[in-house]
Amino acid sequence: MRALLLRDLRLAIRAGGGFGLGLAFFLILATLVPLGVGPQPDRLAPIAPGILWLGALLACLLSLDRLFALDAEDGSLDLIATAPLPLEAVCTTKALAHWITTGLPLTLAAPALSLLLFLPVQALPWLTLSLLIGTPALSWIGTFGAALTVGLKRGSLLLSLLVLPLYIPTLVFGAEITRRGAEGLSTATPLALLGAITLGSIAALPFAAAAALRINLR
Amino acid sequence: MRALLLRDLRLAIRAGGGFGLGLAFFLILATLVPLGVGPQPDRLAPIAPGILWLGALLACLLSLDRLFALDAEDGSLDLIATAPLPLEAVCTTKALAHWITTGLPLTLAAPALSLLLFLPVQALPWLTLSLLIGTPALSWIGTFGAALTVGLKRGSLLLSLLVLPLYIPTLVFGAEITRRGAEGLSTATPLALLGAITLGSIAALPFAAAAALRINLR
Amino acid sequence: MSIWEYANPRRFMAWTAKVQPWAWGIAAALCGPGLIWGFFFTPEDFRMGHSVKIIYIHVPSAFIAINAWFMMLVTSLIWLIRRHHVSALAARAAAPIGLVMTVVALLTGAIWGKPMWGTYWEWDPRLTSFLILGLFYLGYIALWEAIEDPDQAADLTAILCLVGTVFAVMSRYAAQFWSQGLHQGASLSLDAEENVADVFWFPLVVTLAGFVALFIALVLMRTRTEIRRRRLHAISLKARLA
Amino acid sequence: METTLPLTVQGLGCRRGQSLVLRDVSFSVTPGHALILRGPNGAGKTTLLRTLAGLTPSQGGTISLPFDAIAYGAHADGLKLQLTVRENLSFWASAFGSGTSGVEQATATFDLAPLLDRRAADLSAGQRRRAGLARMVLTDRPVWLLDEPTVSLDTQRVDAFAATMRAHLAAGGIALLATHIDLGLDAKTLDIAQFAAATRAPTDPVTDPFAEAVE
Amino acid sequence: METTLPLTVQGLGCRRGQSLVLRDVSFSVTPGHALILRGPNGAGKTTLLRTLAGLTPSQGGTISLPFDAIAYGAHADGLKLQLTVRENLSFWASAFGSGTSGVEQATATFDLAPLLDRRAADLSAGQRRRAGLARMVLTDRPVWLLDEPTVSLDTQRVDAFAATMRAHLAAGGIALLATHIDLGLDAKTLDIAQFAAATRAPTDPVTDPFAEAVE
Amino acid sequence: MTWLGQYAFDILLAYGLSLLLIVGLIARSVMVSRAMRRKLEDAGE
Ligand code: HEM
Ligand SMILES: Nc1ncnc2c1ncn2[C@@H]1O[C@H](COP(=O)(O)OP(=O)(O)OP(=O)(O)O)[C@@H](O)[C@H]1O
Ligand SMILES: Nc1ncnc2c1ncn2[C@@H]1O[C@H](COP(=O)(O)OP(=O)(O)OP(=O)(O)O)[C@@H](O)[C@H]1O
Ligand SMILES: [Mg+2]
Ligand SMILES: [Mg+2]
Repeated sequence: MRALLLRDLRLAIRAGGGFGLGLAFFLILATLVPLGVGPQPDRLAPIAPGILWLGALLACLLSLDRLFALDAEDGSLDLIATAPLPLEAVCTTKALAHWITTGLPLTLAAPALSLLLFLPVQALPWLTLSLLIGTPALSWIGTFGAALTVGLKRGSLLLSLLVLPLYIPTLVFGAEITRRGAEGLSTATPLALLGAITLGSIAALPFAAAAALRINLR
Repeated sequence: MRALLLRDLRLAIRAGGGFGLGLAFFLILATLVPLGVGPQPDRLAPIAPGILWLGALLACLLSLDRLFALDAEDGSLDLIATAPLPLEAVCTTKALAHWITTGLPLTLAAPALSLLLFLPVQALPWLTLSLLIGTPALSWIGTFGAALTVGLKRGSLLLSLLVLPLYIPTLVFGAEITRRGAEGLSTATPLALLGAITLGSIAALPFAAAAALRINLR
Repeated sequence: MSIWEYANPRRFMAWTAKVQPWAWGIAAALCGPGLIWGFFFTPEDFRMGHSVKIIYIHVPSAFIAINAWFMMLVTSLIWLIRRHHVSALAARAAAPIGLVMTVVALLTGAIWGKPMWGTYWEWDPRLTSFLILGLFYLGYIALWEAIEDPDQAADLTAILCLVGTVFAVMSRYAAQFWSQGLHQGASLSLDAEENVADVFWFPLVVTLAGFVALFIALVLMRTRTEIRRRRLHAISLKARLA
Repeated sequence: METTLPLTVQGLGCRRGQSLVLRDVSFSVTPGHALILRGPNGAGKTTLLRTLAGLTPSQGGTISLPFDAIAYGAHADGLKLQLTVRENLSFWASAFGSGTSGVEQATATFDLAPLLDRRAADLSAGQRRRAGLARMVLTDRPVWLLDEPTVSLDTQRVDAFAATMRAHLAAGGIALLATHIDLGLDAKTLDIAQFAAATRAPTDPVTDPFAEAVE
Repeated sequence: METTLPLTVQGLGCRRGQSLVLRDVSFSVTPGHALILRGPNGAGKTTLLRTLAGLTPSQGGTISLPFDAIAYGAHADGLKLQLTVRENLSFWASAFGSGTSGVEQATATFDLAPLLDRRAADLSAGQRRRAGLARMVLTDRPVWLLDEPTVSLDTQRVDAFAATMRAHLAAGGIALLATHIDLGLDAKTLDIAQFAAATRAPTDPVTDPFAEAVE
Repeated sequence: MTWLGQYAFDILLAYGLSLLLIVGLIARSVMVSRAMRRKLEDAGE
């Protein structure tokens, strides 16, 4: 397992910047939104939590499509499936690697970028906290979606069609935590719900993903 | 050329729905933004033009990464490059196929989706017009970006990093046309500029894309 | 004989051939009079005026849209556990019906919203979770279409249906959490106090039953079509590979 | 890596995609022996190997050995092009638990030492194939299933591969090789064509209820 | 498809990635003849063929024929897996302007008729290879460059391929084949190893301005 | 249509679109069903 994790991380770095690129996409989105929407702070500030969370979501999504596809194309997926690694553990590792290369850097960078969108300062810790708790759910859900679509070439749009609706609860609670944090309201309930989603995803989805992979390998 | 166009369209349909899926992504985005940002019409209406244009942009982007990558992986790009088709024409055809499968359906669907974001009704024709004029630029610019990154596995995030900044002028003018249309102002200047960008992209970028392809094939 | 015998394609074709006309008949017998009664012979509501007539399409279609998904969930589970092909095909057959019903409920709601709330669309939690349900239908149908091997497609879509159900329910609560809505509470509940007046309620129940019959008839017919498609597929495989 | 059991296959049905390709496949290989699968293109060699490796579910029949006694080498090499040969090999070594000693042994066997620090993308076709074959040594499993292992190898490397095979067999291993060319191995051959499923659709009513008329 | 000119290569340098693999490659093939490239794995056969096909720029030297006299068949087949064999072939036929008659001819040559309506994804390795080779017939170009064309082909198909080659040569064509196994063709062989660039870095000051000391 | 009151347009639009969609679904199902049966008969059953 550790070997697979290290291999995936190494590939992410080697192939032109796993870490940097998720971030860069996030940065560009934070820049494009004011350009598309208009630069007024009073227009940007209220939408900042939602946009930042949306950016995290899309940055995750964009790097999902090749999670298993690359391994399937060069035949390593077949070989991994015959190696003495349970597929559930493979899926968990893949999701973890995905989170380390996208979710984690996004979480660390979000406070800096949120300034571009005039997010109130008191919301920053809540933004970071919500991303920290919520992004693992995005990675695990995404791994499930990637496992479903691994057999299909050009599956990336189908993948987003399948995965984005699954992202909705995470997005709603994540943005809600940040918004409440910005307004100084209590964040306990959405935090608990977001945590529950993440824990549930981590516990259950690897099994669904492994089942989907087995079916796709047939 | 016609053969290549037909092949690409056929592949887009065969591989699980080129047409529908770009649209579906657009629809999902129009749904997610209110979920992230909040349901208030007075918050959504002003940002609607920007968000719709951003959605078009991201929907284009998401389908770009495999424009040449699939052909490179299975070796057909090498073979196409040695066939008696000028690479410039190949790039033009690829861009056209991409526009037909994403830009065109987006343009047609945008008015319906704009209702979800409370875009004022008088802005609808302007939204459609700006998308009709602007989306070809997105496809042609995207083809150039795809040609630049074709050699790289996991190039899709790098691709977005390269392409999104190039999309900025199109986005700014497109959103501006729609916003002015919504407010009943004159749209002549941004329309002219957007048209110029599209014409320029169609005229010049295939050459840049072909040059990039040649270098990547080495 | 076990009840599962009816899920054998051949037996299924046999008994549905007999049941199907009845389903259509009942659907017509209930929908027609129900809608006519609702449209022509109900009084004005004191708040909503005649616009209350939209309820006779709106509520049944919303009801079917939700329950079609649950039917798909059940048949998917049957497929995953007992491997009855017809069960998977029934899930596939139901999905487009659910999608159309979702669209109808959304459209009628949107049109009704204009006179009632002054806007076609409002990000009300009930409405939002319905839109999300539509997205789940879309994804489910797209996955079926994208995979060629029917058994593989059945397996993958069944898994998607299971996971999707959990997330659709969570979305529903998330949406409620995220905004307080304008939409009606449950007025068809047994709790008499909230119920709409009887004049509106009787034709509504008739059309509701009619829509259920229509749904059953449609599912039977479409499942039969899917079975024939599979049979054709088996024949062509044989011919192609002989 | 030891097995005292023979690999015995009884009445196996193999399916690929939606068609039954082979039926009633039966053979047995005792430890220390190799079996060479022959058959024209499309006969079903790859299909049989994938079924034995547990990637495709079998359609009836029995396989005497558990899947995790089996190492499978496919048409594709499963190399990550972005990683060096060393990184590729160490990954498989830790996946199969054979550690650095395994990597060293595999490197020596396939003469990979000068290539260890090159990216797999910068190898020629034959060099990649060698790196792919080295994985088999790493697995430390008694039964090797190899699908056209010598594709792209030059004559000298084919001999080296044959020597490796002999060493594997001498250590009590079993090998099944699908190939179209002569490997210079002293082994029995099995013609796959004899098992061809007469009609190619899975028409067995037990497995496909749509095999019979539905109305 | 006719050339009366021989393919003459003079002092060609071939590079792959950043290293010079071959230098001073010189040979000549007259119409009606084939040349078989031999050399151990990694000698540079693929590199030479790619340079001749115009995919990689050459490092000095001359090639007598223009690139568009040349049809290149690589290690990979360039089939679109989602499309049927027929759709794949017709695409290449219209790209090379040889129309439906070309498709029919190619189908007949490689015995593809029963596979025409199958998706390329549902073919076995050898069947894919045949579909890939059929493309060469479609191109209607006089010079064929083939990189290990018979990989995965069974013995009977190798013979059929050799017959096709002979027909191509009889019609005045030229062929360069890189291969490790005997194709049963009556052709000269050229050992590529003799051209190996002694030092593998491009140190020629003309091409690399940093080859000399900078201070 | 005056008896439908001020909401006549909305009501008719709602009924019209919905019936269009539902009848369309039914018609499509029937057509596909017929086509499939015919194809199966052509295939020899
Ligand atoms: C796009 C907009 C709308 C959607 C998606 C929608 C959806 C729904 C749903 C899902 C139900 C519950 C059906 C069931 O549980 O069986 C329902 C019931 C109902 N809706 Fe809507 N609705 C929309 C707009 C409206 C509007 C604008 C009105 C009127 C002002 C309205 C009035 C009602 C009424 C009276 C019921 C029956 C309440 C009940 O018995 O549960 N709806 N709608
Ligand atoms: N996905 C698929 N669906 C249906 N049939 C398939 C599929 N993949 C392969 N086949 C068919 O199954 C048969 C067996 O293929 P297989 O790959 O096992 O042959 P093989 O003996 O390995 O041939 P080769 O020597 O060419 O590699 C072939 O006729 C092939 O066309
Ligand atoms: N991208 C690259 N960068 C640097 N060196 C490379 C690159 N690709 C290949 N090489 C090296 O160039 C040499 C020539 O490779 P080439 O593929 O031409 O060999 P080949 O004769 O075709 O061998 P084979 O018989 O194995 O196919 C090899 O030593 C290879 O390692
Ligand atoms: Mg094979
Ligand atoms: Mg080579």
